[in-house]
Amino acid sequence: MSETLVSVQDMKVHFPIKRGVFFDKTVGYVYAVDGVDLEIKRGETYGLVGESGCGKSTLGRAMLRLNEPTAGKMVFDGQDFSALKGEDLRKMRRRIQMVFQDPLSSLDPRQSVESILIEGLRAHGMDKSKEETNKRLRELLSAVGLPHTSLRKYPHEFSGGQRQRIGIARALALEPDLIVADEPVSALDVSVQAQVVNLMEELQQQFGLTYLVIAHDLAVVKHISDRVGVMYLGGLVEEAASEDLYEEPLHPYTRALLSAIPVPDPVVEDRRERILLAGDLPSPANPPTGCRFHTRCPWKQASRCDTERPVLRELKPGHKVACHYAEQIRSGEIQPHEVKPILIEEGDGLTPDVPLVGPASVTEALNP
Amino acid sequence: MALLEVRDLTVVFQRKGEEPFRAVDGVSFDVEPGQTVGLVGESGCGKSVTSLAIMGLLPKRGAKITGTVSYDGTDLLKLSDKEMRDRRGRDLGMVFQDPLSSLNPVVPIGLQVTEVLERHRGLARKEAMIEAKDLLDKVGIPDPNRRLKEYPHQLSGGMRQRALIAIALACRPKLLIADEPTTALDVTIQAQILSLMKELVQDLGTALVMITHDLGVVAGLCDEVNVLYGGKVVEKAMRHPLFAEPRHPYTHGLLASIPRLDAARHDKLTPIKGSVADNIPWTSACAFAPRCPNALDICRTETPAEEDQLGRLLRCHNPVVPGTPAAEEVSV
Amino acid sequence: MLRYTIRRLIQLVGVVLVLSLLLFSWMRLLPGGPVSALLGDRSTPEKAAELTKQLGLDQPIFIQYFKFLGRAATGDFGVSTGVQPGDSALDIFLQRFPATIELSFFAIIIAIAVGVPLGYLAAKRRGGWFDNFSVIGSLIGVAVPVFFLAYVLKDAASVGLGLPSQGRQGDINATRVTGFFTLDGILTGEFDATLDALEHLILPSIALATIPFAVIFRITRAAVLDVLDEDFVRTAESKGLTASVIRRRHVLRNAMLPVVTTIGLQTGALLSGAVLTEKVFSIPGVGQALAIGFERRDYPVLLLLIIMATIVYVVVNLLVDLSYALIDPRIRTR
Amino acid sequence: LSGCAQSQRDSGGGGQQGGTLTFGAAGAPKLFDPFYATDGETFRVARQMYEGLVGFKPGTAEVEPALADKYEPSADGKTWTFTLKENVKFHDGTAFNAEAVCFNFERWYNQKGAGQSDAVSQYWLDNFGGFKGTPDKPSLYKSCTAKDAKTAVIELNEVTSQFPSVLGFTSFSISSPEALKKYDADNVQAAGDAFTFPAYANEHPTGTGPFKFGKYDKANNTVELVRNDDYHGSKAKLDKIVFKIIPDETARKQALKAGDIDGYDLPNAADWAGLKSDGFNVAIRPAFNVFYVGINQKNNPKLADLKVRQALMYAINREQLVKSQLPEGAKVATQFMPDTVNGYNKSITEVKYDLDKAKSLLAEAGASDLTLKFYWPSEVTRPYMPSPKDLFGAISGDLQKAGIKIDVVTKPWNGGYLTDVDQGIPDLFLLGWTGDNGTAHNWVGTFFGRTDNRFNTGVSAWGNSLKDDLAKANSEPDEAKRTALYEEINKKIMDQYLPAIPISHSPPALVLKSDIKGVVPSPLTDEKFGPASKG
Amino acid sequence: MALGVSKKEKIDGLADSAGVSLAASAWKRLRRSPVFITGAVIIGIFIVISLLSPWLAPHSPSEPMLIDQVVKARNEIPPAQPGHPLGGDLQGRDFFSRLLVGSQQTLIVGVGATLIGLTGGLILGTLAGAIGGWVDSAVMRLVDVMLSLPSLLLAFSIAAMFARPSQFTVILAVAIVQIPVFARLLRGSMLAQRHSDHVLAATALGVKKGAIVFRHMLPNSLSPVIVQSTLVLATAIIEAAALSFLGLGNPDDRLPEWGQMLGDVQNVFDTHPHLAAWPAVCIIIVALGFTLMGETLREALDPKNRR
Ligand SMILES: Nc1ncnc2c1ncn2[C@@H]1O[C@H](COP(=O)(O)OP(=O)(O)OP(=O)(O)O)[C@@H](O)[C@H]1O
Ligand SMILES: Nc1ncnc2c1ncn2[C@@H]1O[C@H](COP(=O)(O)OP(=O)(O)OP(=O)(O)O)[C@@H](O)[C@H]1O
Ligand SMILES: [Mg+2]
Ligand SMILES: [Mg+2]
Repeated sequence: MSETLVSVQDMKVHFPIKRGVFFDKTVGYVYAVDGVDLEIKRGETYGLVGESGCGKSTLGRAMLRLNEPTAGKMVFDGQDFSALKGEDLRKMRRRIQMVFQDPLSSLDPRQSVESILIEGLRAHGMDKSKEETNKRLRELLSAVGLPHTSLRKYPHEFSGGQRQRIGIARALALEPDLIVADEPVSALDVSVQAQVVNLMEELQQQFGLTYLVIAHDLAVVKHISDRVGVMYLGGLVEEAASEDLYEEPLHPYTRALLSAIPVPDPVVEDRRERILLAGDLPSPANPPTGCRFHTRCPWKQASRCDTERPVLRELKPGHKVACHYAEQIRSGEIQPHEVKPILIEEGDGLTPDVPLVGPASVTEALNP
Repeated sequence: MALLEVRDLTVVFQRKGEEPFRAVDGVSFDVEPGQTVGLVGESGCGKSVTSLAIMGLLPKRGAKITGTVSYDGTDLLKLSDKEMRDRRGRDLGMVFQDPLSSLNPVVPIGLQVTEVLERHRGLARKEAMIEAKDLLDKVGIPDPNRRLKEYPHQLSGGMRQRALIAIALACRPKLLIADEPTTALDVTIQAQILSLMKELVQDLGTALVMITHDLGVVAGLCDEVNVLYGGKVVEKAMRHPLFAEPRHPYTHGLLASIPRLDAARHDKLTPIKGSVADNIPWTSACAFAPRCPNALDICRTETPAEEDQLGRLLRCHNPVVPGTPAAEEVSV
Repeated sequence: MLRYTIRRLIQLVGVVLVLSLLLFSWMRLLPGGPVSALLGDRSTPEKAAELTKQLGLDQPIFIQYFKFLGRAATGDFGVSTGVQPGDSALDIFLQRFPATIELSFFAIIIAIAVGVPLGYLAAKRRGGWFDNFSVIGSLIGVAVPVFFLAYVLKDAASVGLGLPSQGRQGDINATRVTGFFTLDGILTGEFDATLDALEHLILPSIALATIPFAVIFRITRAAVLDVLDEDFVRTAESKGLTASVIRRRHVLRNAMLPVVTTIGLQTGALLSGAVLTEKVFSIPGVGQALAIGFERRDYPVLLLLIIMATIVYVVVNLLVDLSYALIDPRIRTR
Repeated sequence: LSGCAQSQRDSGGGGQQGGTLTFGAAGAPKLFDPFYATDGETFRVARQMYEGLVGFKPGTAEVEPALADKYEPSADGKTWTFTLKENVKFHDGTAFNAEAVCFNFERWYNQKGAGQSDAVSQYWLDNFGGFKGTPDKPSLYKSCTAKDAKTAVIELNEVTSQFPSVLGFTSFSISSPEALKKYDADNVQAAGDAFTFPAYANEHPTGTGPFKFGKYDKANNTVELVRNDDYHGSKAKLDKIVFKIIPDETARKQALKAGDIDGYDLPNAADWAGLKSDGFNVAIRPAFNVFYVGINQKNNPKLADLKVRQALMYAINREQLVKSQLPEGAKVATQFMPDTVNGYNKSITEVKYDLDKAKSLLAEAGASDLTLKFYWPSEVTRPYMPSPKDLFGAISGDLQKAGIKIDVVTKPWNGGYLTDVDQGIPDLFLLGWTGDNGTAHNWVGTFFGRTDNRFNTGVSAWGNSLKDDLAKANSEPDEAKRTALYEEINKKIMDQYLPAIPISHSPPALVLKSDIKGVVPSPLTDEKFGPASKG
Repeated sequence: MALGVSKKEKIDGLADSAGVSLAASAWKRLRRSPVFITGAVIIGIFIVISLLSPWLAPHSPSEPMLIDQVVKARNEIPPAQPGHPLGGDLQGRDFFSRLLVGSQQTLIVGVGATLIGLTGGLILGTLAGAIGGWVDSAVMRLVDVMLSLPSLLLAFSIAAMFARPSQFTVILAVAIVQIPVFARLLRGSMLAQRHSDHVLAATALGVKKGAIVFRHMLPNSLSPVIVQSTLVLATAIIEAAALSFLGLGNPDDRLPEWGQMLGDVQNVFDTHPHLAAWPAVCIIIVALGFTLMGETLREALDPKNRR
């Protein structure tokens, strides 16, 4: 058994932007994920952070083949998961499960907890006998800390935290190797977040799970993960063990990100020096050339940053960074300078076509 | 005298066929000129309702407001609709949570800025435009002349929030209420906006009421912090003592349950058990009692009174003794 | 914008072709049709067969269709067999179109003039008796069959109010210039003719306006309710703006967006309703021609009028969408 | 009835001069050339502008001289000599004479291409047969010779009872040869699914009648005729007639009440009383039609049994039907023609409603569980059939009482009904006939003159003999003998054949404002507005 | 609003933690809504009457028992009399019985048209929404063509194109018009479902595609369709009446339908208004009942109104 469970190689997901007079032509792409390599070791938790729209969820979904990747592959436990088709793919899905951000919308409101949990078992022929299944359901519920009486209830009868537990139980039911959790706690109240975070950690120990946790909250990711990858505009800019990353962020973006996160401690806050980034995240439909971050980078150097896209390279053992000048920045050779914010055009993204004509009848017109 | 004195502010929502609902329950706080006061608490604890009550923006029907909100000595709650209109935007500014939906999508940014200038400063459109340009410049919007003509959807999230701030500050109000101004934004943008607000408030000497659920934001910004739970202030203190020694079990629990960036990995988090849905009404108990690790019997039978304890206000029968670690997690 | 317009126009051509092919072939498959219309009750099987051959109705349908398209390209859409037997279908359409436009125009004006303010007030007083009353009223408006209402209006109002119970038959005492009864009088300075024409339009346009009114009212109400809940209205309030600026600039300007779309869609209801209203008030418009065409199975006229109705409907909606884009910057900049 | 007509004619004499009569028409005239006309709305307009060699006496179906002062048949009945009126001018000022008459006959006979179509020259085809150069379709017409300016001789190939009364049909009105030539009158084209007509038919109708063509205002849906001041007879009193097209019957009624029009045709029988009490003149025409329940013997062999057909007749309560559903003045029909037609047999007794008899006849025929496919037409009203649905309701109700099961089929008149009836698909159907002229041949001859008719009389042996009898009667030149032959045929039809069940003759009406005088209701709907006056 | 101005999702889990499902809370609100109750009561009574009408009707609706009192020539029809509370119609049939029986036929037309429209729409909408790709495009182009014609005009045209009009053709004409409406509605919510998290979750679980469509997507897309059906019932009845008015209705009036009764008497509207008024009022009340129910249902199920 090799140490690596998942290996993502040069994964790309480009969503076409369609336009046309009569037939839809592809006039461009949203480069949601644009060349990501990463490896997740068995039993570890890999955290993925980045700003909204940088492609975290898309990467997660592409790995699960919920979106078809444009290029690249994912090797899972030595098998090329990206090449699987039909029934093979479906069977393999058992081993990779997902937990979603919005616990309510990820649960079918019309299914009871029982049928939510059984559905996966049935799809993989794991509900052999009634008793066994019942036993399994009870185990699952106690594993995620829900009372047994929950089985007959429906998702709306639970609180947010409890729903997320149901979602986790659903993923657990299939005894997966990998769980991809896309913002598992960001929809939860702060006081409840910790419950779910703790639960996930316990379950990992109990069942030897491997996690890929996606979140925009670096504090949460850092807390839960062994290794953290930082994404910016479709690419991975830095990857390191979580402590390492906080101790010594190497990429300018990571530095700025870390300095921006407020800490609930006035003493720390008063001392902190912020690196304020100018401007906004560029549109993934029109990413900057060269280093994606160069438009906002306070350490940006002439020419190279605009033209050459830096690759992820190992600077320290286990610490990778995608910056041409990481060493110089680390050593203080290059000092930050002021950056003029660049205007970011919003809008011209994805517009569903306006239908030919609108509602047909009075009643439809009455229902806007 | 404080600039804003909120005393016993209570908002009761009465809907047909439903129990009356006390969204805000006897909240009192003061804001001095130039001071920043934070209101924190989880979703639904009454932060927004408080701010809307101060601004007189709650619906006339269905919401019963009692208490006093005195601004510069006048009770805002007693003002007529017309008088309140004259004050809003001039004396009191407000910034809302969602910058996209808070801007009118079919009116150019410029007009949305100038209309408030025209209204309160009596400027003509032309003069107002010049002033608006300066304002946008001040809040850090590049190329303001062009932006004035654009519509909200053409701006990015951060720019929109800057525009909203420009609108709120256009008439140099003495009091600015910011209701979660950064919640919808990414961290790097959030940092920009927070530092902008800090700067502006300092420059203009504006008093700021900062509403947020993010304790981190409060820690860096506010002078005084009010922690709300179920519509009541459960703990009120200056920020240093509050974060150093949270006394109310709720404050304490909150701080213990948030992962900290500067904490070591695998420091176990200590969540608060249950969820806000487990609230019980304040009428004859402590609303937090069902979730409270320190709960005593009295907590379920008697509403705790607000007590002044060493410069902080506390509403608890059994406060946390400083220095105790957070209680162990109890399974739900 | 231009690209969008062209795209829609091309789509329109496609729709018209498909629709005309469908209608044409279906009509040809039906019994009766031109032969039985021409021969009437004196027809015999031989006569019918001979005439069928003479008219080329025995050829395969697609050949007939292409011939039809060829003739249509020269403006010949066939000859009426029932509405105005012997007249060219195109003439019938052209003669009658102004009357229908006029009627629909007044109807939609009434619907807008009453529906929008009422909708705004109802939304403002949500849940109050005025709101409930007008909502139920609008629902009744939808539930009443148009033609029944037309009859009632015609009988009741013409007796009670002395209003003319008929549409203008065409004997307006003014020189015809445009074909629009109301306009011609103004153009030629014969204002009493215009007044007379207007008087004749009152009842029919009220009858025709009910459904668009109900829809516009409800959409306005819903849109205003939606907008009143929007954050930007709260922002506007927080700026201390006057109530009238908030109403005009912030509430109505946004609420009008769905209303404008709806007005476009009401062309459909108007065209359908005109069939019924014009029949009841015997207004010599396209609607009446359609009604008679349906009754007498005048296929050439039906084919043309239905296609024209489609074109009008789609074009009006296109115009509405374009004007929508003019008032909604979110679309304009696309 | 005739008394009523009489009084009208009298009152017509003293009317005022001038004014405009506005008449509500149900439809637009297709064209104005009467030769190509086939429908009543067109004829109504053409009739005011044209005259034929002969005409019909106002208020009757009797032939009287018109443009011809006199006419004489030869002994064998095949050569007819017409002596023409003199000093008659067409509207274009050209002279009416024998040349013009022969020009018209030759024009009719020489139709080419689309002009030969059934849908175009229907009246010619029905009454004169084929054209020049159609050997498979022989023509009744042989030649026309202008002996001198006032004498035209017309030769026929055969003898028919119809001649010369057919010449009274508006279709065979005499047009100005000059105008015909100038406006390319014969240039009819089949275009797509219809025909297009030349300028003569559309804009330049030129006859000799008391009114001239004014204009057809398509925008306003009106046709305007103006007085012909050079009319050879007594000149029209009205300045103008305006035909205003109001397709909706209720709308016509209201237009009349509102004073927008002075009269309209075919008011709904249910409105007669109301209109009268409102002071309008409801002019009831003599009933010159027959309404019958057609029986098709082809599909159901039971129907070939006379007893079954008689049972049907006994089962229908015709008296009740006439009373409840038909307008004032309607009568139960004893045979297939009204009593004003020569050949009507007075001795045929009316069969009374007798349910028991019907049942027993059915039982005798072994047809007690008869199921019949009964057709009725939707979307139509005819003078003989004012409300097909209600009539059908009553008749089918009666038949059901006699134990006959009905399979109801409805099709639009022009959307399958006539086609199906022609193709013999129904067992029973509602139909009728409005006479064109007073000859018996126009009635029974039309119905049963062939064996592959709508009743499929050829199925029974008597079908052929009936056909032969009819042909014989038609070619009998002697009027008295001919009448006797027809009377006999009528008797046989009713007693021995019963190919269909005659139900009723119902009078159509015409409503006019009371100040309109001089319009004589005609059984042939041949009302002339020439003598009419207003006020 | 047509152009979804997407509000950023609120970052809180509490808005929905009230612990009540949409349906349950909707029902709670509906039970208290006088408008809904009015609608429901109307419809309840209507359905009961129409189901029982063959037994409730004192006479046969098709027997011209009062024919001897009909005199068309004098425009006389049987007046109200003992045993015939509303008198007779133009053919001497008992008007009251016809009205009662009419309720049944009206129900048949309404329900028939709605069901056919619904089925057609469900098939098209499911195909388009579940399969996507060119199937979706093809179906939607078809829907576009149908929607390019004003609805009632489409119904008129379809009805005029049947060689032999009957109750069925009326139902079909009205139903076909509704197909694109249902199809679009269903496709819209199916598409939304397709990208929803719980469908993704099911896919990730390895549930088969068919099962996802029929167990998750379809059931969750139905509620707008059901609401629409209620409203369509009302329109169907009114549109059927309009067809009759134009002479495109069912010509066989032995078993009457209200719209047909109304359409048939247009010529005597001024002299015997009650012949038109009774069926018209019935139609208005029933259509109003369905509309009240549909509108309140729609409002109740609208998540916006949930608080
Ligand atoms: N189905 C899709 N079609 C087209 N573009 C898409 C699609 N899904 C996502 N995108 C675009 O891809 C980019 C990355 O989206 P993604 O959801 O992966 O971001 P994210 O990092 O998860 O952000 P968030 O923190 O907001 O969840 C965004 O710009 C988004 O608009
Ligand atoms: N107009 C209203 N009618 C009835 N109840 C209301 C109304 N507005 C707010 N509430 C209720 O009052 C309570 C407090 O709401 P408020 O918006 O102040 O919460 P908050 O603390 O601002 O939460 P969040 O973090 O979600 O903004 C909530 O339970 C809410 O449901
Ligand atoms: Mg995401
Ligand atoms: Mg809030």
